[in-house]
Amino acid sequence: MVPLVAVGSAPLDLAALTTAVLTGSVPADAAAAQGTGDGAIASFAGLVRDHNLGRRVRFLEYEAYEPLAIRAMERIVEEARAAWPSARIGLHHRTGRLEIGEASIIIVAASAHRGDAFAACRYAIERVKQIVPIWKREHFEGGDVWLEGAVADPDDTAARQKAYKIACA
Amino acid sequence: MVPLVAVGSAPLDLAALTTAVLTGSVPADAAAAQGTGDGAIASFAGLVRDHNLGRRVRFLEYEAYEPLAIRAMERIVEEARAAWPSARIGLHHRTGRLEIGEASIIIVAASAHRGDAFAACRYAIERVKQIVPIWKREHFEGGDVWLEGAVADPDDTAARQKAYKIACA
Amino acid sequence: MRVTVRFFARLRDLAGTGELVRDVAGPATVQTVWTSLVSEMPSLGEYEKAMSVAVNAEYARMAAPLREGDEVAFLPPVSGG
Amino acid sequence: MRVTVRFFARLRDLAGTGELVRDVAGPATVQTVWTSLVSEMPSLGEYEKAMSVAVNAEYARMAAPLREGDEVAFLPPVSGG
Repeated sequence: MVPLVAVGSAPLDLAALTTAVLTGSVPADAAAAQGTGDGAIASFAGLVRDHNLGRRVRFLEYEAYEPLAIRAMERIVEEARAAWPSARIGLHHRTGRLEIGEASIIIVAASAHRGDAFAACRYAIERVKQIVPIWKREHFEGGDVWLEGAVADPDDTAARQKAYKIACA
Repeated sequence: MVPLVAVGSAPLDLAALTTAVLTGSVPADAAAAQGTGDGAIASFAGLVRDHNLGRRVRFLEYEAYEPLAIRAMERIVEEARAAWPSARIGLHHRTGRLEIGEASIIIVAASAHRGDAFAACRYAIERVKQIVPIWKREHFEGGDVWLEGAVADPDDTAARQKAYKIACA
Repeated sequence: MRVTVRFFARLRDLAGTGELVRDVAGPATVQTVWTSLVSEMPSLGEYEKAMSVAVNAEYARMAAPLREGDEVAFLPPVSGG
Repeated sequence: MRVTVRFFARLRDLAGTGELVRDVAGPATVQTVWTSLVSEMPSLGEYEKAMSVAVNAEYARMAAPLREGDEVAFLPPVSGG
């Protein structure tokens, strides 16, 4: 079975993750949760762009602290379930060298209604950027640089509220 | 080539629509717009649920006034492009008999950044429900009924503003 | 002049057909055709306040003038998505 | 006691390695280890105000106590997605 949360170097597969979210990733869940009450799926994919901050990007390299990244992503799944009980999400993040146009992350949210699906999906990507220990090194024409965003702190309630507000706005 | 806007009875294909949005549906566009500046794809799929308003749904039947539906969907593509110039969307709606769990509509929005992609995607589904001449007949246990939502009026600026506010909130 | 009339969804059920042809005296508007249809099939009348209309597959108003060969469509509230 | 230290992304580049082992006198905290590492590799110091730490692959604070065999990770600001 495809897991709901994964970090690895294989290309990402949105259709497979969607099936996992709709049917439940654990075989025992599948009978109970056929996903037939789901009326909406919202998905997100992050792609490698060919430019950033005026630089021409050649490719990106993603590095993860995998066991902690998995835990942080599982935490995001639980946070989303608490905020939108009818929604279920799955997220996969890729590592290693990614070429222009390839997906670095995919997120799928399923729910009875579209409002919760969109909100849970948006919340998840905002939280990934806040607390998941993954880094990208940008290889551009002329050099390379590690990009740095948020200082990860899962207990920072202000950051969590910010993600929630963006998702629900 | 897969068109950006379509109405028909064939099962919907999110991967194919995504490729069309990323590469441009017209061959002449493909060279100009390789989609390599896109950093985000937001997608939506509407699925047939097994229940509605307390009724056990057996299946749905969608009917469209196809030429006007295509025009209304093309109008939505243009409205989204005007509101989020960096975003491009595609939408396909299915007609005929749909079983539980099947997708009735798919929408894909691509943009440089995720905010615009999410907003354009959400805007499109809200507008579909406002102005696209498509109807669903719900076949439930014990009968069937035509569902009716909005009185379609593309010139209703209040409705359009409402969709925009939901998308940007 | 002769116009084609199209009904969708529940309006189609009420009319008993999705398409019919009517001869109307010109000058006529969408309203002219609708009024004539309601007098013929009174059950359609409930949609007058909650209906959209189209002429030749473009949204139009009840006051829109019609020409020979036009297709006039009467649309209940939509429920796509 | 012996702990494993892990560095990621630019901290790994600055340290010149992703992993090293250090013996520290107990009782020790994450801060103890970090202070020792910065005295050894001063360039790491710039991250003190903008860094997360983890012990045994769980987020932790600088004041977290360490035990024999723990894995301590120093994490620059994240940039996934």
